[in-house]
Amino acid sequence: MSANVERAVNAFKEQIDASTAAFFSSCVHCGLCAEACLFYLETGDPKYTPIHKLEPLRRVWWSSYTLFGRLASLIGLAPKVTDDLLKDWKELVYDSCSMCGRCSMVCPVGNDITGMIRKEREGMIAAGHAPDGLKGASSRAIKIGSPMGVTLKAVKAQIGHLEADTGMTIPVNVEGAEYLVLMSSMEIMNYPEYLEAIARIFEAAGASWTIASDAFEATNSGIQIGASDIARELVMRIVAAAERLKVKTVISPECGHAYTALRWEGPNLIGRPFPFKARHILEVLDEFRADGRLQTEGFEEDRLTFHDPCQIVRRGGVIDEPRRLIDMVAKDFVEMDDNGRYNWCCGAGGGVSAIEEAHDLKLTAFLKKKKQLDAVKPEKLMTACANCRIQLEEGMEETGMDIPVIGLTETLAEHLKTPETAKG
Amino acid sequence: MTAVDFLAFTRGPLFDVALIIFIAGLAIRFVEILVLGRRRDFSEPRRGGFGSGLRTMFSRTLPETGTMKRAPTTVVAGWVFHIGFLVTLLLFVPHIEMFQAVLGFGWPGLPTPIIDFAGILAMVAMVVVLINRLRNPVMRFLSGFGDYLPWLLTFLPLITGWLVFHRLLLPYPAMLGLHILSVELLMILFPFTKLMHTFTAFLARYYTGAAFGRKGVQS
Amino acid sequence: MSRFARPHWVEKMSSGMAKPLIGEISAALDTLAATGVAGAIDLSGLPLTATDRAELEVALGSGEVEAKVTAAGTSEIRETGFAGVWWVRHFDAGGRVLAEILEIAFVPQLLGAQGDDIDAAARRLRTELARTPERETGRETVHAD
Amino acid sequence: MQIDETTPNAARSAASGDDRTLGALLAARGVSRRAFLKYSSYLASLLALPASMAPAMAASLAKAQRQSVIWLSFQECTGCTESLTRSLSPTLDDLIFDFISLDYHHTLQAASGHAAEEARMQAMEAHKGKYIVAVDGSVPVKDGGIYSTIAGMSNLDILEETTKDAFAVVAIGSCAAFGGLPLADPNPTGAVPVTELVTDKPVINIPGCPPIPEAMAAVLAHVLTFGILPELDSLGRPKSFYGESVHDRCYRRPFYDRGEFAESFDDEGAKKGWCLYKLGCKGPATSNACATVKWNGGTSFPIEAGHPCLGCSEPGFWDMGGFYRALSVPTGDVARIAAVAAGAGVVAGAAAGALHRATKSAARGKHHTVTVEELEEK
Repeated sequence: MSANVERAVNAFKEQIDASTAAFFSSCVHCGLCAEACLFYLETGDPKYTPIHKLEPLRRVWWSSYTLFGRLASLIGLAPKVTDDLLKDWKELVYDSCSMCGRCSMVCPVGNDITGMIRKEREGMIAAGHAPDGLKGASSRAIKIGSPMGVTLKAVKAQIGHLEADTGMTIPVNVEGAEYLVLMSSMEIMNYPEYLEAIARIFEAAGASWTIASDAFEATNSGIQIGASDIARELVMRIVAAAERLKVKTVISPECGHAYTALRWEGPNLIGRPFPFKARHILEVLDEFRADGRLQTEGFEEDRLTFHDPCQIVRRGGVIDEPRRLIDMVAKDFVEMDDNGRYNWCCGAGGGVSAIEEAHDLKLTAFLKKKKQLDAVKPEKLMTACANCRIQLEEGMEETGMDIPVIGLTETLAEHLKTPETAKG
Repeated sequence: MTAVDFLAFTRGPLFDVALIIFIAGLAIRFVEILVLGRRRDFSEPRRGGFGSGLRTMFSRTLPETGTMKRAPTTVVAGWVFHIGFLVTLLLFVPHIEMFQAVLGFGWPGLPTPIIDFAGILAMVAMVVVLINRLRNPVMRFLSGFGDYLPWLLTFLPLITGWLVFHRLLLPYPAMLGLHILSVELLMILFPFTKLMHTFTAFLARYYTGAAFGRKGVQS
Repeated sequence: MSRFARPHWVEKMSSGMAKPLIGEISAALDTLAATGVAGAIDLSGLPLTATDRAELEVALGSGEVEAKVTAAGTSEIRETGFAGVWWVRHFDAGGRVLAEILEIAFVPQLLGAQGDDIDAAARRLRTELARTPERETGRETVHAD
Repeated sequence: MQIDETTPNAARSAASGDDRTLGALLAARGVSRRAFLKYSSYLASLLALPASMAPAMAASLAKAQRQSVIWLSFQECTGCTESLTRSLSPTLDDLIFDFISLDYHHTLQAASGHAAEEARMQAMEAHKGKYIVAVDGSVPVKDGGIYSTIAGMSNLDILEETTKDAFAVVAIGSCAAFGGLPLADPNPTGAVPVTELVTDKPVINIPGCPPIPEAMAAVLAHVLTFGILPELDSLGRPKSFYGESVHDRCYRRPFYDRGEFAESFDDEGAKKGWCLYKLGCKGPATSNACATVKWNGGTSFPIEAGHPCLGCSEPGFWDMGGFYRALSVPTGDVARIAAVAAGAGVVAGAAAGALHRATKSAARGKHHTVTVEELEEK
């Protein structure tokens, strides 16, 4: 066994727990997970069947964590994990899985297949069998502070532009602020309107907030590549900043996996509960709405639909909040056929967008979303994840569609009641 | 060995052996899963996972509508098989007598024509399931010995049971002996095959239901 | 009347067996008419319900001959509405049906005197004639032979 | 050939070379040919022969000679003989004894001691190759067969000697056919059924405890009429009597199908005549004609009297796990076995689990931190 394989097997052994064992014990090869996977549905290739992507992990479970498997491996009957196997599975584990969790929702025996993919990636990366794109992103995240290489300098430049344009002050490193606002690299680079929207809404709501100069980045490449060691370091930066600035709530931005990384994995990565709340921006905005601190005027006249970002909705639990917020600003809102917890992924989540080799595959996977869009024919497509947004735009461009994609937070900011009208 | 000797053997010593392997095997596999444990979850839950877990243990029995549309054969045949099989297994009076002997308690049964019908449904569904497995690209791709063996192990008790009930092919004692033998084969191999899902699926559903539930997602 | 004792509600059901039976009788009757070869159908071996039996009786009707044979219990012989079709019931001394047979014949076997019985009778009669007037029982007479 | 007052009728007629036909003999007994024909109809019906064969059967029987039968009683209770001598309805009950010349039967014959054994030897000599040996009771073979002897001869030796020149052997009752009670666990006498000992002659089994008398009569009539044995099943039983299960012909069968069962001997279900399956009825696994021919001149049969079928005409019925245990219920002490297996399984599972946990801890101990530096290298 090569050192790589040994590390992979060791990582698999660390990851497998009672739930993994129950899942593998229960699979009957019914194939229904394939019917929930857009990579299979759009390619028709059975190798993309979700449960099949877990073969390496399954082998370690069987030979190490079942009595009968242990006995079988003693006499050499248990199939082994090899370096070739891991190499072959790289595409299945990374390129063709956006960790959207739809398979986990439909599996009749209740297997959380996506959760197991997350575990399997720990072993894949331990053996080095991860896509270069994700390795690079992780490296930049650790060394520069952002997977896209966005530096503090770039953030400051954006803040400067914003302050100059709007006359507002963007709080940075303000101790005692209620909210610590995080951003994703994409928002800093491609969608500066997010930060402006936050500034305006929070001002209108009278909420104190701040950005941390040493923890502005919300994304977590460690989660995507499956390296808890890296993910922990990245989460720790946010936790350290939040604790230093004594904020009550840390807000994850319009980004899918960042929310999972912070809210659901974060405390477990650092091994203790957070002393602050971790919330998604939509949750905070919905609280503002409920408290009457978020008031809007006017409506989007266009026929509008909402693309649910998987990590926020299905795997995050923020399902009703976006809909209540959309109702504030949209008159002609139409749901796509499968929505909410049963939505279809854009095709580029879970790190797929950062994998160059997966470029064609993710655009094929987008066809699922295209069919959904073709069915409701919206004039505008709203979402709440920068990564989804880029994939949707790229996918539509490739397939000759022309539907503007907008973010929910910025749309709310556009319809924000001006202070004058709010008072009146 | 006469048919009656054979029947006495299958009702006697062989059943004892099969029962030991079945029960001990089940216990081993169940306990070794539970003992493996899970790490404490430090994340702040949106709501308790326990109730959601319990709910998912049952809710996953019904398919999501999209799955039903995309894979109707798998869903419907699977459903019909499970219902037919469980009715036959659990509500046929002679079977209940057997359960009573092992468990110490019984329950009311159904008239035999209903059991007969349920058994036929289960068998027809099993044939459909098998054809589906051979034709569906995903299922064919996933399937191996570990999938076809349990099919056979499940089908044999159904067909032999039906033949006993209708007194076909062989005299009653011989056929009943074969039926019991086929059940014993099923029991003996049960803990070593995917047939374990009969019990672990509820554990799996609980874990997933609880994990989704604490995030606020009903699964 | 059947050997197959069942709850009364089963007896109330028709199994539809009467119809094929009548077909069988019809074929046997054709054979009898064409070749003179007699046939018989053993009803006691068939699981007829009371309703089946009633259907059969209604379908066959009754004919001109009714006879009672007293030999080892009684036997009841009735011609049905179809000449040549005889309904024969053998009872034991206790009145239980031993056998129930539909005979398709010119004369039912049991009705005709049997050759050996005739021989014995002839011998007995001769002896009677040759003897003194005292009458004795048949059995003893034969023994004396 | 000595004939004295102690020689039984049958033996006397055999010894005296009575070669009258059955027809003549019956006529002498005042049985008319009509009665004989009627009896044949009944036998034909019992044997499931075509009804049209009855006259031919009667004619054939009438011409036949009485069949010499040597009846050997071994490890038995005489219940079979009792059953046979109570056979049929009053006017027909003697007929079976008129069919045969019972040349030896140590319970029924008047002769005893040497005279009795003499009769057996005479019949064997006179009807060499033609006589039928009827056996009731099983044969003990353990310890040289000392557990049952007659006139100083072991059953085994008598059987061997008597069957040597027989035409066929009829094993009457479950003891002779399958070993019966003597063979039941722990079988202290090493009892074996006749079929295991007689391999060079045809053996007909007429099992039951006791067997249905009509079966015996009908089988003999078949042999006399056709000169051959009736069709037998795989256990050597005449198919006409043992072709169907008691359950198939049981009047309580509809209750079984409707799922209506007596739960105890005195509950409402028992009073209503519901199915006795749960009370251990072996009807479904028992091939016999009880439900159709019935007993005591067609009066009733055990299930009709409210008792489950014991399966007495099947091999090993004593050792089928209890008369009152339902057929589908395993015969072992399954509740205890299950409890012990569960306990052992939990312990083994916990041990395996502990092993798995140790493996997992070891894996955690060997955790090799993933760093970006190494990612850049790989």
